[in-house]
Amino acid sequence: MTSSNSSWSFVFVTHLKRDFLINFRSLIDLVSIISFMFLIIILFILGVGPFKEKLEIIGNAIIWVGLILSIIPSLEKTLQKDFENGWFDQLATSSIPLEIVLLSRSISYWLIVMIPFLFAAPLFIILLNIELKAVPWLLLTMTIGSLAISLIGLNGASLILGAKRGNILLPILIIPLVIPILIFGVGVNEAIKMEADPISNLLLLVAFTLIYLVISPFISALLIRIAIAR
Amino acid sequence: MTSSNSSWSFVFVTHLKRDFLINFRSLIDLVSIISFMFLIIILFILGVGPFKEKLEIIGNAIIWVGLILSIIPSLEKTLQKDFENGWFDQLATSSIPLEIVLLSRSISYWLIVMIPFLFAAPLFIILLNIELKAVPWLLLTMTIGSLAISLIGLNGASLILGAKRGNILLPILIIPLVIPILIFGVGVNEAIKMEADPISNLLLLVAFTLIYLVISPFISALLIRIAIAR
Amino acid sequence: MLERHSFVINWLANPNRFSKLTNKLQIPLLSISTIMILLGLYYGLFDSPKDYQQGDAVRIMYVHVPSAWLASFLFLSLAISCVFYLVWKHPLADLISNSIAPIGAVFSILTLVTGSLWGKPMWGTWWVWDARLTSMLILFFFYLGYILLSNAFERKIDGSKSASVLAIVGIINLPIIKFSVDWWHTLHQPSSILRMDGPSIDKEMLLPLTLMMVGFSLFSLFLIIINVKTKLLEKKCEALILKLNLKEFS
Amino acid sequence: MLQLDSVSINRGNSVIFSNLKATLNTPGLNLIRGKNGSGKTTLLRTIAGFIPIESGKVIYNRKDITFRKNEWVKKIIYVDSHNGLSEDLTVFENLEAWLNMKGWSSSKQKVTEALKSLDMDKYSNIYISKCSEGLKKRAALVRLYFSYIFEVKFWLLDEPSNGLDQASILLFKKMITNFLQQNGTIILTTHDKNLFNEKHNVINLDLLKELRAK
Amino acid sequence: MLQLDSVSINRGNSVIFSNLKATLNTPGLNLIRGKNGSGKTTLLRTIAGFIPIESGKVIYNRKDITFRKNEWVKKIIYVDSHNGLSEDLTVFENLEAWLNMKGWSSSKQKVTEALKSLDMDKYSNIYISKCSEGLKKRAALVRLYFSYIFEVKFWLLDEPSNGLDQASILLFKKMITNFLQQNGTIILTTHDKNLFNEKHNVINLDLLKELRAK
Ligand code: HEM
Ligand SMILES: Nc1ncnc2c1ncn2[C@@H]1O[C@H](COP(=O)(O)OP(=O)(O)OP(=O)(O)O)[C@@H](O)[C@H]1O
Ligand SMILES: Nc1ncnc2c1ncn2[C@@H]1O[C@H](COP(=O)(O)OP(=O)(O)OP(=O)(O)O)[C@@H](O)[C@H]1O
Ligand SMILES: [Mg+2]
Ligand SMILES: [Mg+2]
Repeated sequence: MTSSNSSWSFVFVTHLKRDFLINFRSLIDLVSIISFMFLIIILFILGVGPFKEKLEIIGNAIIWVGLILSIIPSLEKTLQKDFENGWFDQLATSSIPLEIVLLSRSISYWLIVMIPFLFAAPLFIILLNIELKAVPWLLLTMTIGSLAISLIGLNGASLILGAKRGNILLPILIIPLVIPILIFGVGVNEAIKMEADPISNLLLLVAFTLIYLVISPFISALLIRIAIAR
Repeated sequence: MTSSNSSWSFVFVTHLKRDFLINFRSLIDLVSIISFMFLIIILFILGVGPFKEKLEIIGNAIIWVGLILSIIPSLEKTLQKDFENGWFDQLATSSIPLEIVLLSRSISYWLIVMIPFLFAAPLFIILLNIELKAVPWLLLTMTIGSLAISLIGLNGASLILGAKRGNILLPILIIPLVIPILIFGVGVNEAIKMEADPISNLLLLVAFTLIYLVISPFISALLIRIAIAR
Repeated sequence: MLERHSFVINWLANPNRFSKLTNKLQIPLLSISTIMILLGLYYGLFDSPKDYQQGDAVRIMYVHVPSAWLASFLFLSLAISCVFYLVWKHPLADLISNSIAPIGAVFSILTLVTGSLWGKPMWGTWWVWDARLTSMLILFFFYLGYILLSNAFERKIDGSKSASVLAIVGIINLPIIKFSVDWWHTLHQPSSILRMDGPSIDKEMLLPLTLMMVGFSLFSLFLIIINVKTKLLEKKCEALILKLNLKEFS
Repeated sequence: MLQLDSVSINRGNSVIFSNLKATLNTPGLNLIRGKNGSGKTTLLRTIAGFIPIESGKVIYNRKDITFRKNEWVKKIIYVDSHNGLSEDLTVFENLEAWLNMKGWSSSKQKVTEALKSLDMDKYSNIYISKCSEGLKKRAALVRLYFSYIFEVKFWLLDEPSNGLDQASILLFKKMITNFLQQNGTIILTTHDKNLFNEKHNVINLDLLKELRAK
Repeated sequence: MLQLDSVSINRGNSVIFSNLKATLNTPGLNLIRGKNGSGKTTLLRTIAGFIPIESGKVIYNRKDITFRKNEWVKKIIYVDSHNGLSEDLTVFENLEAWLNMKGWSSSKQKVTEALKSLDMDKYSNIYISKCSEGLKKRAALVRLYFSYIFEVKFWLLDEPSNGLDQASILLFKKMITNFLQQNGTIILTTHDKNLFNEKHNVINLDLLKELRAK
């Protein structure tokens, strides 16, 4: 009937579940998230002018920037909300490491953005005239890169918890950290386009992501403890 | 000592004052806002790849998209905050039209972004290799366009007040409205670059901005009344 | 080893001892660094050869290179001092980081500006989006982020902690600045001084460059010390105010 | 006289009340009672004109208030659990912003006097984000002071005493007595049975609903 | 026995209290009293381990709690005015998420039973964003039910009765009596003097500060 189960994996999964319930309750949510990225991309295309040669130049970049801009703000928002409504106080009365909780938070955000993205990929590919041979590489790098972006976004969002006008500060803190991911990610895709060797960039992308995967939850947990102590 | 003064201009100015107090209390805020736009632009440039020819193609578009993405989220945030903390309830007990209040809110956001932008303009011009003769036009169109963007942002932000997961809905609602501004704005700047005639685009930009200036506060006021009624 | 380190730190961390030591260092630091910078400027501007390619423009180097070097080095020091703050929680470490940050930020601006000024005659443009230039710009934003974040909280300690974390994470930018010229083919000059196989630069250029580098370093050390001392005094004032509050309170 | 004439209100898909009939004392003290979720806050917001009425009307001086909203809102001050204070402004700045929003302007001295009325003058320069719960509530209630100066006739207060300490409750009750003496009308909700010993009119939503059910 | 041994706490530049000495009854009911801004919430958060202690220590069973935080937090349930409920989840989902977060799992039936303890079972599928203030508070307090099942020893409650209607207050007081019978320790703040007639220990921050001043 009732049991006390504080295994980390249990906690991990239940937090994932909560995040999904909050953000992903219906098909509408799925559609909304796709549309968000979609519209950022359209904004660019229209800004640049819808010419094929131009799109070829900027296609990869647009997808990446769209990805960054659709993960980070929403991640920030949930963290801020859970901070204000006292959920983090409750977390602090749990004997389960906050690190696990935060890892689960970034993973859930990664999935929340990536699942719709994978659905929408065919559309992007058509809109941006991406060659078929580049598609698997695009999906691969975006999947890896978006994990890193979620992890960095988590750090940034926890840096500004409780700060005065933190929302203005956030981009200044996050973008410098995201830049390597962007450069290596786009690097792989451009290499494919130019028929060059993408491996070195890919390895760097993976390396950065792994580093963040290890350190980011610790950093965020530290920062959230500081925020609760205010 | 005390007086009851409900002239619209008085109300307009005092609301402007409140917004500035909240968002613009120190030089730090100014620096943050400049850096914000700056970093969004850097993100794009690095994504596209740092080649002069490419930058020439996308320079104008990048500045415009950066402007849009730096006005709308912060506008959304303040509206959301004032909704949650009950300030809009208080506004509803004022005999001054909500329309005036909202007009003042969008004007203050316009100023809050434009003042830093004008300071930072020389930097953008260097970073993006914009020709000198194009600079006055750029400043002109951005000043006009950003007013329109603030007004549209206001509509979008009030549309989602109190809506479940409104933050995801927002772009879907706003971007279609922003697109004309983007197209005409970039149109003017591109015309200057091509040594073509920018006037028709400029007129359209002005016309759209004026239309929004007239209708946007009414729409937002309506939407906020609906939100309060929930 | 670790114990000895923490011993040294503890010894220095005493504010009074710190004041005494730095009072002695202050004047020599200022005078030596001024002399070195003046000498360096003289040699650099008047008594060194033109570059066979760059002409007189090469003289910007004597400001540009030391600034660039210091901007990076100071960030490293900042991060290290932040580690000390987070691990040993000593307030002096925080004061030191706070003092380093604005100086480092100024040096990174100086690098960017002198680089741009140099770029116009050499590359025909103020700015290119090359890896080294960009990573220097990003370094500036790390400094800026540190400064803004550490002042973004109602309570100074909260800001210090958050900002320290940022500075430590920001270290990943340093190797990118350093090695960007080797990793990517860029417009920017590859290293010619700090190289495995020794400097590959004219001796007559090396002298003023060295003078400027050492001069700049000592001068920033001087600035940091002054800064820390001011902040110590500010803290004393705050403590006094706190005491007054306490009295009022009771 | 303020009258609720067969007022029905829906929120979302649920009927909060239908055909509610009640008369409020004007001037006078009116307490709205009822269990959690019975619709006290909803009723208050309806009277304030925030929530549209599904059917029926609220009548003041023989006229339906919904048609003279602008005149009506001028006469009321509304304070609920949300307070309407910006975290990024100080207590003083918040009060000033609120005054201006109402179309009123007042000297700094008067504002300080108002703050004194709830013993908040010493917190005047503190940011709301640094105030304790009770201090926030007091910063919101200080607004009531200005009804003595400008022509406010109605106070609509949603559980105003929540979070106030004993001393502040006394000060607050003094404000209420004063306002009643000046022919003000107070409509407030509270769960505290012992709060008022003044003569007051009770509107018990639970009872009204039960009556209707019979 | 839980002891505050010369505890000092600063927030920002202001001293909230210095050298606070007090002993709490364990098991037993402890009320923290004091005027607005006196530091009741701060003290509660300190005991919960959220706010670092400037100097002094909190001692439980002869050991400083700050050094055994993990063990300590397992034993407590903390509820303050923020409730810790997500607006986008239903009452039931919120409770379940909280349980899982604590590392506990429970059958749906048990959760419903818990909801019943504060008469919240009929609201179980309502989103928090649609709950009235009192219902939110009740949804937060329902957590206390689980201290009977899992090994919770301490309740830290910040003005728990705010917003509760009379019936819920009775239910809540029943929960308190039960918990006390099971050797639980309750530390709570309230401005309501008449709330408890059980034997309780009062920590009056105003008095303690006055004493120190003398
Ligand atoms: C805004 C533009 C520029 C930036 C941000 C910049 C940045 C840097 C940095 C960070 C370093 C230090 C490298 C290290 O620590 O090893 C450096 C060194 C140097 N820079 Fe620049 N630079 C810029 C423009 C230029 C230009 C236009 C030139 C000349 C054509 C130039 C020539 C050099 C030289 C010769 C060195 C010394 C390299 C060495 O010997 O190690 N820089 N620069
Ligand atoms: N985040 C903060 N930073 C600085 N000071 C704070 C902060 N939060 C509260 N304070 C101050 O600390 C003091 C104690 O606050 P606390 O919330 O503990 O009071 P309280 O006794 O719970 O009051 P109330 O009865 O109003 O709830 C107050 O003077 C308040 O202004
Ligand atoms: N935004 C909303 N949408 C739909 N229903 C709502 C909304 N807000 C409240 N309700 C429902 O309306 C009913 C009345 O809510 P109201 O807030 O008026 O109660 P109340 O009497 O003030 O209760 P309390 O004593 O808890 O403050 C409740 O059942 C609540 O669930
Ligand atoms: Mg209510
Ligand atoms: Mg409190």
